[in-house]
Amino acid sequence: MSRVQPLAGRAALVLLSLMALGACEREMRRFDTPPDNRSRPEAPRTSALQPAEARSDPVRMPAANGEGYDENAFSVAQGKRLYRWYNCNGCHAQGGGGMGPALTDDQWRYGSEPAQIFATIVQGRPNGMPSFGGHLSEDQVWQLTAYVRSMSGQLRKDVAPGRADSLQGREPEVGRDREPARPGSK
Amino acid sequence: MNAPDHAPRSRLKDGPGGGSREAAALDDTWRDPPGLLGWLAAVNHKSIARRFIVTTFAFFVAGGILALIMRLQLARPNAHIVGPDLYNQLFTMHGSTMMFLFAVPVMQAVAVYLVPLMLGTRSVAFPRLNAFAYWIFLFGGLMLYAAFAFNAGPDAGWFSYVPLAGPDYSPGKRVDFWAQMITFTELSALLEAIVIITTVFKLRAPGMTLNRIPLFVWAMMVTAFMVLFAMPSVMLASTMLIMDRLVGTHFYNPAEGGDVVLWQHLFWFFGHPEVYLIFLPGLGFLSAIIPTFAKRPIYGYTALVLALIATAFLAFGLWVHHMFAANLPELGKSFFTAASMLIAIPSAVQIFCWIATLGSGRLDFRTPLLFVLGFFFILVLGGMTGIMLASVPLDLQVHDTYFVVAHLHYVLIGGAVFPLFGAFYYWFPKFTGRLMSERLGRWNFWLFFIGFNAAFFPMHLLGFQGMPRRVYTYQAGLGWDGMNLIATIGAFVIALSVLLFIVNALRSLRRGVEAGDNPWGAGTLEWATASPPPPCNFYAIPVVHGREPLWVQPRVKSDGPEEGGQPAFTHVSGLAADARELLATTVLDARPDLRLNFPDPTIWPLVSAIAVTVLFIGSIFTPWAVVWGSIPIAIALTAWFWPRRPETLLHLSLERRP
Amino acid sequence: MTGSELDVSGLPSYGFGHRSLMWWGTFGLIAIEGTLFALAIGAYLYLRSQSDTWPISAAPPLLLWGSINTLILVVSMWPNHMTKRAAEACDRVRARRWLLACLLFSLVFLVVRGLEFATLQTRWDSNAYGSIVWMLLGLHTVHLLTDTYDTAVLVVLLHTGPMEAQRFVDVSENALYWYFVVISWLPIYAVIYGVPRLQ
Amino acid sequence: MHALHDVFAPYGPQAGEVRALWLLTLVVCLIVFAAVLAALAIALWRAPRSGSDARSAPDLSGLRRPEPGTRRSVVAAVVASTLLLLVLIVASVFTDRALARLSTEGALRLEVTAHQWWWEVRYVEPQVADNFITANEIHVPTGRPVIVTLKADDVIHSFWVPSLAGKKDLIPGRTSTFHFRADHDGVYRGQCAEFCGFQHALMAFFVVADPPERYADWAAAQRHSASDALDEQQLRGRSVFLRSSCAMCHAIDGTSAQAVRGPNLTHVASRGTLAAGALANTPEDLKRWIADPQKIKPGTNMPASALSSEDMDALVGFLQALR
Repeated sequence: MSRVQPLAGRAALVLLSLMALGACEREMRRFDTPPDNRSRPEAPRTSALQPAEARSDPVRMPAANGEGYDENAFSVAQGKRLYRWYNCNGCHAQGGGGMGPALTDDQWRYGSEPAQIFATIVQGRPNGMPSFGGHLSEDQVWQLTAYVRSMSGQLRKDVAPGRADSLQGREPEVGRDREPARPGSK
Repeated sequence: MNAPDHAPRSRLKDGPGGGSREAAALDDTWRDPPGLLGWLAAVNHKSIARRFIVTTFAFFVAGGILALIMRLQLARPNAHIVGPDLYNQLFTMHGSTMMFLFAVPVMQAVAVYLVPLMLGTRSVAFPRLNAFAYWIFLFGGLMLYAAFAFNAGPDAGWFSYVPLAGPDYSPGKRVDFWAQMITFTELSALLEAIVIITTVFKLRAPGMTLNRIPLFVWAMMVTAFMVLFAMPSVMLASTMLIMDRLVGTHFYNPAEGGDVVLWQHLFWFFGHPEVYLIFLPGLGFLSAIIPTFAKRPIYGYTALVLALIATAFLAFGLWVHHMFAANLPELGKSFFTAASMLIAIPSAVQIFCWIATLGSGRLDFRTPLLFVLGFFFILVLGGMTGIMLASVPLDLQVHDTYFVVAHLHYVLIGGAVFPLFGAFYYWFPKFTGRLMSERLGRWNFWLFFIGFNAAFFPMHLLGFQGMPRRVYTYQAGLGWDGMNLIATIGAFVIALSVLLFIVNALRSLRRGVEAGDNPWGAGTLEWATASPPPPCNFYAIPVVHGREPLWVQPRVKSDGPEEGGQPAFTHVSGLAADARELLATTVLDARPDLRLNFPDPTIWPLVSAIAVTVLFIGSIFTPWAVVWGSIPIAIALTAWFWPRRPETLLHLSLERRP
Repeated sequence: MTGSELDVSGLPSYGFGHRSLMWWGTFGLIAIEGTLFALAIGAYLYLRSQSDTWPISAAPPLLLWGSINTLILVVSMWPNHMTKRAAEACDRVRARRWLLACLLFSLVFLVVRGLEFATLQTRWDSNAYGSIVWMLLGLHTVHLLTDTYDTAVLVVLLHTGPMEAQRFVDVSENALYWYFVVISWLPIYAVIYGVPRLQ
Repeated sequence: MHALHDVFAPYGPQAGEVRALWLLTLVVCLIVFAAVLAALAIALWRAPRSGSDARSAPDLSGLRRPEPGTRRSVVAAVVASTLLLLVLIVASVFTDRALARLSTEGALRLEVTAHQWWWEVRYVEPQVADNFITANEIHVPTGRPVIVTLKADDVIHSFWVPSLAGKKDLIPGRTSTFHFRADHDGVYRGQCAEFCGFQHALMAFFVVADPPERYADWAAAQRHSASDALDEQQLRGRSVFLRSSCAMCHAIDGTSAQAVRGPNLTHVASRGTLAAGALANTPEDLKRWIADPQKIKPGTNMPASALSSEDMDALVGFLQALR
């Protein structure tokens, strides 16, 4: 008994600090934009389409797997805003798909890992997905990536965004159940 | 029904005063059980109220510290002590703390201590509910500060306007914690309101007719009624908010037929009465302190009571004056202008009555009276700026500027905090048995008074010069630097004076002068018993013959029945001394009506509060918590309600049908 | 202690109606919940006034189950009334019987309430109209659930004991609260089912 | 940029009316305040002192005989304050009327949309072709009424120019209108007055009141799209703009940059300030702003751009050419 109590106390303490870390991770407002890392593998653009004026230079692939974005509610919310601002809706609708493939289902042609989604955004994909490399800061791409993953319930429930102040397509991201991601073909 | 024979017969009856065998029995009966478990199971209104007061005061200090950090940031232009993210959390926490965790609950806490003493009874009605309300309040406040510590402190303002506080613009859980804190604190406040109302209506000493109720009790009763009708509004609003955020409802989503101004209507329908929930108890304190130090009964008792009631009614008719800048129909606005200005009249009536009382009395300048005089200066000034804000054109210029910050602090600190500090000095001897130091008290008062005006008067001018509220910084060269610096200095002077108060309280607790039953020579019943009062408050329930029972001598019996139909009895006898038995009287003229059995201390209110806390916090993370979380609550409440056999037998032995 | 005593040992130890503390507690609850319902209805009408079409992209809720439910509620006032009378006569047996009847009524009611939700023809997350309708119906259902549970506990208590007269006061105040649950439903019913049909 | 922002230095009829009402209210309130304190002082001075002896008996005479003198003065005081309040109510309502009645003959029409944390200004002319868009700086001709249609893009903001008129909220899902008039030329500072998030503090705008002819010249210039007369450096700057993240949010008429998420930069060089009044419009500040906006306005939606110093110079040169 006398041995149990301190143990229990320590356990509670550990649990609490874990909660704290989780909460801080989730709630942090990341303002300072991390500079784009210049020493990363380059890759060709796989789409001719580009916003505004086209660039000819190759795009830079992600060094890591976008740590820290999937767990941060603010980044995901920013991603959701950019998704609207940069008119991803135009093709993907509210994730339901249209000209472009749906993002709310479990079918990922180019992979559902953050790094893979990052590549899709910067390189572009054949048949319509523009190449945003160089037109977006790396930070913004990661935010978009995190949001895109939330659309198919890949993120923690306490991070995924709630309903938007706009016409609603389907239930808010926070209400979506995770669908096992497997490469499908559409 | 008749008592079974094996029921223990209760023999000891109260009546004989202190020192007697019955008195000792009463102490044992009403004392909280010993040990930690006993402490957690306590239901005595004085123990609960003491914890409640200390807790709310701790929140007051916490909120004050947050304010100091804000003032540091604003002392100079373009300061970088805190960034916008933290600053927004700071002012949101400051506002929420002061409004929800300090101002309203502290008044109820003091009432829970004093009302039974002033009414001459031994407990509040529903003592277990009272304990439950305290625990709920404590857990709600702790949750909010835990969230703040984990960087999940709310950051959308204490008023949480949507859409800024909505799911689209406040990601994460910050605002959810705020909304649940509302649920906690308002639940607590509503329960306390029920406790106070029932106590006042049913547990008054014989002879305390409605027109003999002490004015502080009147103020608290009016406040309690306002709580009943004001708080549901904000609970509804915050529930809608959290549902918008968590389950995707569209109450506040214009794109789906919702409306963001709906929030403002619901919030201010609560939010404006809220101001008077804070203000009316302050007036009650004054009406208790002034007669004592003027050595005469208050002037215009009836007028004061009617003024309280009038204020309560008008308070529900002017919420829109917080929304003049949101485009609303013009015609309505002038109505709300009129209502907002007319509410000044009841306040004026009270102020003039108090001045009359002071003018025709014999004054005794002690610290409590000093704080009362401070009230006159600050509150009246705040009232004047309030009248300016009630006028639509003026409001449209100064609305949401530092002018409003100045105004609301003049009203709330002048109208509530100064009287509250006066009340602390006034009743501290009753709470603890010792007087507070007068010398420190005067220092405390003057530092507070000067610091306050230094901190908040310049804000009026800042508002005129175009400085908006809720800004985390301001640019140099706008002409705001100097006055902001003064305000910051003033804020620290206030902090110093509050520190002095704490020192004074702690020192007096040990080394203060022994107070005795009635150190001020006051007239109300709480001074009729020992300081601090025994667990049962009164060894013999007094019989009341006037508004200041300790000042009026009962007439001799030969005069026959006097007003209120009470013959000149001095005290009550015949209540069980070895059971928690209380006298209930009739609602209007307080004739003895029933002998009621009161519940024993129990741990279940605490357990229920924990269960409720689990549900509330759980529901921030998953809606299903509402389902599985309700099961432990049901169990706990049932265990709370379920009668124990020995208790029942005791009650049966005392039972007597109407 | 000197002075003349007012001996109260002869007073009754319980009383019904506003003589009891329970009545005042219940009265407070009713005031709170009543305000809540009124404000929710106010919010409903406010949202309606802000919208060009009402109900928003949905047909009005079907009348069948809601009306049946209203009927059940109104009828349930009768066993409720009998319970109150039995309780105030301190008649344990009859109180027990009638309270059981009340419990059955509220259970039936809850089942039908389930069907009622299914016939609202809108979801809480489809638009503001759906949200407020679900809110109104949900609020009232919560009160039903609590009072049903309360009744169930009392039924058990009346069977098992320990009993004292105070428990009859509890039963009678529980009945009072049920009256409130019934009465408050009528305006809510009118709003949920009537207002969408107004033109 | 130096600008006026004082409720009581009015430069337009609205603020003027309010100032008059304010003076009346102030006088009345001061009188009442002084009277109350005087009454209190007299009361305290007249009343005898009782030593702090708890046992000194209270004076209960008030319970037995009425106190006609006291009663009279209290009633008089209440009546007086009621009358004064009525005066103020009437004055306030009349001022409100007067403000509502101000003529809007031949008014200039604007549409202001508030964003987190900047102001989009659209000039709505009789001919649609004459409409043009600018940001954070509103030019108006002196002496001519201005009707502003207020909208919000994200959260609630509030439009306030202390020296010219009171404030009005911009509310998502609603439009409201608001009118003012600047009688003297000058620059008047305005600021968002409703808490709207991280950068509520640095969400200023300016109303520049010019004589009609100078205003006409300005408007004419604003209607042109960006000129192509650019030197080598500036051309490079333009392509930096169009090929980087700038063009994702900003529009420059006459180029392929047509995004509407940030301020329209067609004539950015003609404005007095940058970032909604947070910075002066100088090349140095512009560089600081582009390089790391979060340093200047933490939380702003503009991302940092990591440009080579050559690209940065070229870009700033190009933006400075957009007059």
